[in-house]
Amino acid sequence: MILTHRNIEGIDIVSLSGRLVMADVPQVRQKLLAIVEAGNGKLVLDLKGVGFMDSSGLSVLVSVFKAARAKGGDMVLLGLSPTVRSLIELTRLQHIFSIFDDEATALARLAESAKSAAG
Amino acid sequence: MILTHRNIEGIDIVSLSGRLVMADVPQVRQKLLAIVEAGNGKLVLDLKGVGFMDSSGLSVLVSVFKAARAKGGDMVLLGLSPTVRSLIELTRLQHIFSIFDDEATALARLAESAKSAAG
Amino acid sequence: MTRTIGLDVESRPECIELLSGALCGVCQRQLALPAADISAIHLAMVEAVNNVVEHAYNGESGHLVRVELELAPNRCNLRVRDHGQPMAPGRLAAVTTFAEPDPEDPDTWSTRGRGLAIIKSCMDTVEYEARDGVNTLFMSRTLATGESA
Amino acid sequence: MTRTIGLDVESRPECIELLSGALCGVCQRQLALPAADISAIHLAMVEAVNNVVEHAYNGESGHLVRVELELAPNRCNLRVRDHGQPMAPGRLAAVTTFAEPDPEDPDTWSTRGRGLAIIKSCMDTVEYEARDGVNTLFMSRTLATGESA
Ligand SMILES: Nc1ncnc2c1ncn2[C@@H]1O[C@H](COP(=O)(O)OP(=O)(O)O)[C@@H](O)[C@H]1O
Ligand SMILES: Nc1ncnc2c1ncn2[C@@H]1O[C@H](COP(=O)(O)OP(=O)(O)O)[C@@H](O)[C@H]1O
Repeated sequence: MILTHRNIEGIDIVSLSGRLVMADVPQVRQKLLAIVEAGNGKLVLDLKGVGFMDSSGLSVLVSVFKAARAKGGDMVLLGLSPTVRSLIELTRLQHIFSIFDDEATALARLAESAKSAAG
Repeated sequence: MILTHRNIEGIDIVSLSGRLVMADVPQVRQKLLAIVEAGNGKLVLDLKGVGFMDSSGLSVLVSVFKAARAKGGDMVLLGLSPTVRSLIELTRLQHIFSIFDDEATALARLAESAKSAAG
Repeated sequence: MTRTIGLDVESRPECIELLSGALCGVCQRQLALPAADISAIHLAMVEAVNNVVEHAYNGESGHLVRVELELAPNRCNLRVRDHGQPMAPGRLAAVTTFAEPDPEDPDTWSTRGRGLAIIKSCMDTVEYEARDGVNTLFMSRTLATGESA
Repeated sequence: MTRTIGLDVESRPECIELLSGALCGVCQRQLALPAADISAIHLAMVEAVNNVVEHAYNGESGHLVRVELELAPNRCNLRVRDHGQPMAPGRLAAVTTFAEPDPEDPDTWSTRGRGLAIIKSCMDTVEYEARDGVNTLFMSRTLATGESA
């Protein structure tokens, strides 16, 4: 599991690539929570490179989403592979996760939610 | 293992595709020997579609080669994948098998050997 | 003709990946099953094995996890076996569909409890048996096309 | 860290293909080993298992063939086990390189006897042990790059 991290105007963009499974979960959870902790809780999680995920991977997504919301931010998902998208839809998590196909739209949504929170 | 058979001017052209392994050997050996038996012993064996072969596959090649030679014909090989080629070279069988990259050359060689045998 | 392969690893998260590779390799390379079937069988196996490592063996490494993949022309049967702590009776039967999480209610944002429901949605039949110290989760899926091999 | 997966099938030619799928799936999908290493390990396993089915079990189905794949960072160990007829003592040691077949001499066009020599050329170490009714062919290959996983 490879994790890369950028920050654009206060929004954290993290790309994961590999298989998000139990063996990788402790490390990925810790890194993502540390990024939310250090930043302002606005996170784009780019899963383009994730070809497979199990329920332990979903638990990471929910934990990080909760941490982001608790800070007044949000976590949105980007670039879901068909397999990952169908797992998220099967488990109904599309009701709480915003899902985008392109980064600009995802960034715009998070920037907007920042404004409306500020306004 | 899929086997297709054509005959061009007295030369049999057989294409194999799949994995030539122990499970397929009895059936492939029998079909090839039947073709040599029914024809004049001139055979092009096209292995383009064979991605993997083991020593039981080599034993088929040698058996069919022997049967072809015994009839005054020959068996030549066409379209070896890198894996199959390296198995044949490892086991030194390139010393007895003629190996070609294109069908026209293979056919020409067999037609020629027919003439020289006749002349 | 029905063929079976048994796979076994130690109860460690990193070893589950070996099972994934082996299972997908068999289904894909040797049998050329349709992608939807492979995905479902693969996910069900991973969830079942995760549960063995986490619950039956309480996260302890060094125990045996065994998977049996049985391939019949129109059916794939999967057995996941352990000799750890068995699942509570009735636990599997109590699993229903996924609760809809409510965007307004953080209490519905559950971080766990999806494994068994995922297994049930991937496979047609799911049964559990604890007998003589061996626990077996039996899962079965009908294959539309059968083996192409 | 070293990881091991055990694979077992019945002694039938069609079941050897399941072992191939599993072995290649693990080496390729999960470990991304270089193609040359996968080819060598795969071929050595198939030859060893063919020999078990043909010689140790005399072509009889219904017996157990077990393969253990042990992946260390710079080494792959493969054990193929049976409980059939053991190989004659000294048989493995007697295997040398491939005899050059002579195009002029049909007696050198051998249809068999290449399996053990192929195994020796694919793997760095090959050892055989028959003990307590279990026969084990141990094979080991150094990996240039180690696991990429
Ligand atoms: N193989 C198993 N052995 C023992 N207990 C199990 C097993 N699988 C599931 N369980 C029990 O069933 C519960 C629900 O499992 P599951 O739906 O996979 O969600 P989670 O693993 O996230 O709790 C587990 O918390 C555990 O108590
Ligand atoms: N696993 C085995 N168990 C028993 N005997 C074996 C085994 N492997 C090889 N042998 C013996 O060694 C001989 C040489 O094997 P091999 O080089 O693979 O060629 P082949 O299988 O074509 O004879 C076999 O004919 C058999 O007598």
